[in-house]
Amino acid sequence: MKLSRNMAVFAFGLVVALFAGWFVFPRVLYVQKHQPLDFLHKTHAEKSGVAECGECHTLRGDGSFAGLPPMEKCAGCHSERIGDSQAEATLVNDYIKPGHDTPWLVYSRQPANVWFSHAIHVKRAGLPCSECHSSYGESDQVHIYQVNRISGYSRDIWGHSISRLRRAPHEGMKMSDCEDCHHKHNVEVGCLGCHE
Amino acid sequence: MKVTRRDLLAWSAGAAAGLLVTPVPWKILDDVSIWSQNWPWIPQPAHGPIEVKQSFCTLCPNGCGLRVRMAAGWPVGVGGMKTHPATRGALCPLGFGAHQLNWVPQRLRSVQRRGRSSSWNEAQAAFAKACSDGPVVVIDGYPGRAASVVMHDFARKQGGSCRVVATAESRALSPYEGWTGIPASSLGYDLENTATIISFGAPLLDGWGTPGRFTRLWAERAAEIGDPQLRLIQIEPTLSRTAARAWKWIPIREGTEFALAAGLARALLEQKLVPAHGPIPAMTIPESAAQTGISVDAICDLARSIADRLPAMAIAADQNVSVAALNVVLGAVGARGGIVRRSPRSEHDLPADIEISNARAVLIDSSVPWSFVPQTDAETFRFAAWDGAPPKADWLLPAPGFLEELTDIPTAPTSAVETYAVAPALAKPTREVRSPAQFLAALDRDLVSPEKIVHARCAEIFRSHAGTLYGQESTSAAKIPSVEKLEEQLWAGAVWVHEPSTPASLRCELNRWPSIEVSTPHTWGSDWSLPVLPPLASKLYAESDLRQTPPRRKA
Amino acid sequence: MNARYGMVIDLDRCTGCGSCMVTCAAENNVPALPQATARTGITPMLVRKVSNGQEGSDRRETFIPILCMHCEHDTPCVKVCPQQAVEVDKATGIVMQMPQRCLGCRYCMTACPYHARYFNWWDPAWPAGMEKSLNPGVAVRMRGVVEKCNLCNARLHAAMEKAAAAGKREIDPADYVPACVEACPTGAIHFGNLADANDPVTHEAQSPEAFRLLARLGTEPKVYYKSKDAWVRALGDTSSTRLSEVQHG
Amino acid sequence: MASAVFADTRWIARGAERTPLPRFLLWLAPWTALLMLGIYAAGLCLYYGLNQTNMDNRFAFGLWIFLDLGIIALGAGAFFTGFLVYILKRSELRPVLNSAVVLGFICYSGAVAILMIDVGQPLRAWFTFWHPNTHSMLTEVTFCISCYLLVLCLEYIPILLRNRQLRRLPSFLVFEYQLHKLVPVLAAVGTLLSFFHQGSLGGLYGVLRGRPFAFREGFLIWPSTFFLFILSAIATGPSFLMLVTAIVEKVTGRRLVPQEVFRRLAFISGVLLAIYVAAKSIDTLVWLNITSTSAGFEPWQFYSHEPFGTPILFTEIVLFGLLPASLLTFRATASRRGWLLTAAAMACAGVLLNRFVLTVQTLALPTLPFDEFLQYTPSWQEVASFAGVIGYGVIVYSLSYRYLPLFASSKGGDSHVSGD
Repeated sequence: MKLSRNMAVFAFGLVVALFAGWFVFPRVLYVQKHQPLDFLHKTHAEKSGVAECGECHTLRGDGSFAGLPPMEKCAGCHSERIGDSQAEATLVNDYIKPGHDTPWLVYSRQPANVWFSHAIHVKRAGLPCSECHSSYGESDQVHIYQVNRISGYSRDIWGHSISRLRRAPHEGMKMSDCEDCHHKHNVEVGCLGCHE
Repeated sequence: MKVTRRDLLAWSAGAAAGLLVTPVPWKILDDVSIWSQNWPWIPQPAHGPIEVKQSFCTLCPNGCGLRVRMAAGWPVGVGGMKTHPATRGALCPLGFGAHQLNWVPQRLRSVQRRGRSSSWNEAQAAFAKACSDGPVVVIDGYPGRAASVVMHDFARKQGGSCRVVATAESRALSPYEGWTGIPASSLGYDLENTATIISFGAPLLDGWGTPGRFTRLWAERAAEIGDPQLRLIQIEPTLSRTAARAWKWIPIREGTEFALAAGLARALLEQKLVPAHGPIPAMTIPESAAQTGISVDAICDLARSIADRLPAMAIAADQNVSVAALNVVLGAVGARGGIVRRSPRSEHDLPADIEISNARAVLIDSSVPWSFVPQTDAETFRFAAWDGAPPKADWLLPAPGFLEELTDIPTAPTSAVETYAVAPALAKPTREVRSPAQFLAALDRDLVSPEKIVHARCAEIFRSHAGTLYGQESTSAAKIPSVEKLEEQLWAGAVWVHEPSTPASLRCELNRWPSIEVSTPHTWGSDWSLPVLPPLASKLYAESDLRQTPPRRKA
Repeated sequence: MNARYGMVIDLDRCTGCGSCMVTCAAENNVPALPQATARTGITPMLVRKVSNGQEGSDRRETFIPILCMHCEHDTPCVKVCPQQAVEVDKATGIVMQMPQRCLGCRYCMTACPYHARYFNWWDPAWPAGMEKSLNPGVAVRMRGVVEKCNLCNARLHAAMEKAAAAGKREIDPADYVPACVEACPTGAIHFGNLADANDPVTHEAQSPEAFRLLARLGTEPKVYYKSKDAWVRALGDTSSTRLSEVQHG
Repeated sequence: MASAVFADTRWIARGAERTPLPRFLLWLAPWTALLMLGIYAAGLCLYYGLNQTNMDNRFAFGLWIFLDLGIIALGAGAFFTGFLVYILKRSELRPVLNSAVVLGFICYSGAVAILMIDVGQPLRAWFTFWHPNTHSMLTEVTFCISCYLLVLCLEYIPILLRNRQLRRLPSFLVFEYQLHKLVPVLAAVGTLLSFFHQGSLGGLYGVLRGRPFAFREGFLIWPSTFFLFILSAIATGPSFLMLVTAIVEKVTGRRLVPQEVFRRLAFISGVLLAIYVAAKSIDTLVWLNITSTSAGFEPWQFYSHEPFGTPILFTEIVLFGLLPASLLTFRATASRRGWLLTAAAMACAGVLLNRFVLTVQTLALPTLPFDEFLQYTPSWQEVASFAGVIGYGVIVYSLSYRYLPLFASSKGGDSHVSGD
């Protein structure tokens, strides 16, 4: 009788822990942040006829990756307001007119100790951007940027599934993801092949 | 129902067991170690494209060529300019860390009046008043720049004068002024064409002259063990960096260099090793041996090994008349591979010593070494980028730091040929700073600006059609279509070199061997004379046994 | 790419100026901490002054730049690291140290006979604003990890990226030159690919004037030295007779 | 009712006489103070980093590593006694078994605690388990020590559960019974693990090709020091056990174990020590004349730096090796308590000296021809954090002695409640 009661209490503790661990913890671990503007890749692809990612996300002369386009690029079309959306107003008034870059929150930003060469992966290996960035290029909404309270990494590095077990293809940019891909294409690189 | 201690135990046991099969412990373990890899308090370098620009080092009057890596608008690395004809990519160790100098804590942040912080307006007013009371003396440590001209003109207009605090290299050339009638500022060493160099303690391999110029030359011609093309004979009491690498090192008694110079001259003349011109020293070889602690045989051997490799020239560490006289005996003055005269254009004949006691105001340029303190009761205005030491100056005025202002680079003190270059400002001035020229312009509206003078000099060079321009590739100045093109290249970091086909004539007359009792001992080399060293220089003393820690100056 | 990068340092041309040390620290974002000493400071490139032990006019001195020797065989540090923070890179032969993997046990430092490994005893720090002068190519390390010469790996990265952008597989050797090699004012440090028989460095390494430090330990260091002076070459040996003759400068 | 449960006397085993609580607390006070100091010092090292120590780039290992190796060697008594009792069925040693387990637990947990401070990035120490380098002796050490510490905990629990109060919980009783059946297995596992990490600790320095003073050739992947460490550890473990037991007897004024147990331990210790001394001498000769000379070093040059001259070698092998070995082996001396304990103390000193020489002298000696002999003196933080471990050890042992049947032959209570 004593034992069975103990068992019940034990089980109760077990269930509470499982719930907290699997459902509460993942929500508490991340802080949600909104992008300064809701920029839509889809709209830009359709309206302004930008076909290639590389048209805005360019490689520099020395092969280094320029990353997000500078404000001048946006100003090319948005020097004056196009349409009357709120985002449009913010873009023109807050960034283009005063002339400073939009403080985008970069989902796939890697830490300083990581060296990732777009030139090598896109130019030499000929990988499509979607290989790592999935179909973000066609997305018709900006998803919320989640930052890990402890490590400060974007959630997109870890991937949405907290266990990383059942995560969508092209989801996650942890070192193991890089390694998996390298193994798949049997590319052999040492630590400092990708670290600085 | 009552919760017992046992229930609590069981519950927490269950919870503990449960947690183990949730992500909690494992994800936290992972995130915490990731946190430890990206500690927020560890600074990380900025992103952004890298661009490489050319400029010139302004830490000393030798103007070595720089290759500066820029990121996000700031210099992030300094290297040598490969295309520079004299330095050919070489720098002194200090240059490689110079891009961090503008950020050191000793950086002068504000105008200071006798240690208390003040303002530019007050400084201007005080200087204006002092000038109105009487003559002003300007002290310049880096003559020949456009800025020097501005300061000089101002002083003249105020009925004052300009004084130069010369570097040791320039002082070593001053004895010839009297014998040749040519100012030391337009004499130089023709190192490239000599076969033997007798260095009387000159730290030729440790920051002497334009550092890169001789080290490159040494590496190509003199470093070979055995019988090198160029013999470097180092005469020095201690085994210095240069002595350690010389073809021959001759330990000498401290301060008796003058005696060895005389002894060598005597040996050269007595043994008819050189054509008999120039004076015969009174001192005999045994006397010289007795004084220097070098045996008579050693002196004679030395004389012979000098004679069988001519042209030879002697280089003194500092002003030393006997060593200069030895050069006369060697026939090295005005000859190829000796002391030569640069084309007259670069002569800026400024008195090295003038009376400053009657001055009401003394303005000290930031190029003046901190060891120099004027002996005057006039009000002193000292420009400085770094607070190297608390000198007896009434006013401390924050000047532009490393590469923070456009300045032109005149011929280096030891150079055998005339050169000209422009060092563009690559770093934004990080503090509220003003150059002496700006300071003076506020007082005297119709003072010419340094920029104007630079343009004028460029125009002059263009009109001369002489010399070569060493940019990305070397082009003869005659081939350059317009002044604008010339300036464009100079602003991009090109160097103009005169390179005359026939060196300017130089006649030297010396009949009596100069009589002096002692050569002034010198401290040089690892004892750097900069007010503040680039922080990374600490790798060479504090963080290794390579050099002695330089005397600590309190900021 | 299957290179074996190495160096031949011409000691007869080293003036001990220390340019390599300063430029190395600048290139690799090594801080200059006021509290650091000759035994706690970080000098991935360290020039040491050595004498022939004589006094007076017979005294001779030479300068020996010490950096990671990138041992090829039985690499002491690689073998001992408990968590694979060190490895000999297959493609380049560079002995690579991974500060982010390192747990700071310092076992590799006790294993290295050249004392070419350095521990971050303090968190790196710079005076306010000086972080703007840091080299973007290199991540700053944190307190409690070991670091050493990685042969300016960031420069290798840049060269690879440049090659890739130009659609080439192999890098242009001119694009990959370590900072110390570039800085040496006498050109005493020669860098190249020892696996390439036509590389001038390979020939130099085989010359009778070339030697390696502690070669008899059998770790096949890829940094060679050369000198025409016999007493300098003898520094490569380990015997105690030399030990007593050749004292520290 | 519940409050009565906490009454000190009710936790002490029936029939066991223990000093009154106040005196016991008084005894604990200084050790607690020491522990607190240690925790403070360790805190400094963890918060500010290892710049709190006097270690540097040339002396990368210091006091801590030496003492870790030392106490782990002394702690070997635990697994070895377990091995003798359960595997070799030497049940006459049972009386000291529990005490041995507690000692082992203290030594190992202490060592692990110090190691955690000694690494620069404790938060990443677990990488060793996730990305292990199987060629590294340190990996072997880390795995074995952490596993063996787990084993020691499991061995400690049944002793803990024999406490008078805890026994009253039925579930615990069941648990203890189950565990107890497991203990022989644990002993076997513990023996295996211990053999390996004791060895690997020796290998730690033996593999250092770059440190000719420590480098040894060996068998397969294991340098000779691997085996020497195992030998020296199992040889001195029993000696340390005797020493501690004797001290406890002195402090408590009780006879806790029969004399024949002492003599038995002494004999084992003595014989093993003799074997060790022989092996060590051979190894030293081989190293001096073959290993180091082939690396270009001349015999004896390692001993040309004071204070690390040849006397230290003599002390290690003869004075603290051969001498105690014979004292412990021969009945004449072994039967005299005074001689016995002196010999045991010497044996322990010997193993400590050996660990000291291997860790400290190795780093002090020059390798490059232009290196100098180096000195290093630990900072107070290093000393204090280790003093803390000693405080911790005494506290844990005292508590165990007071409330647990340490010297019990399997039925509870003291075996010989005689004395005063």
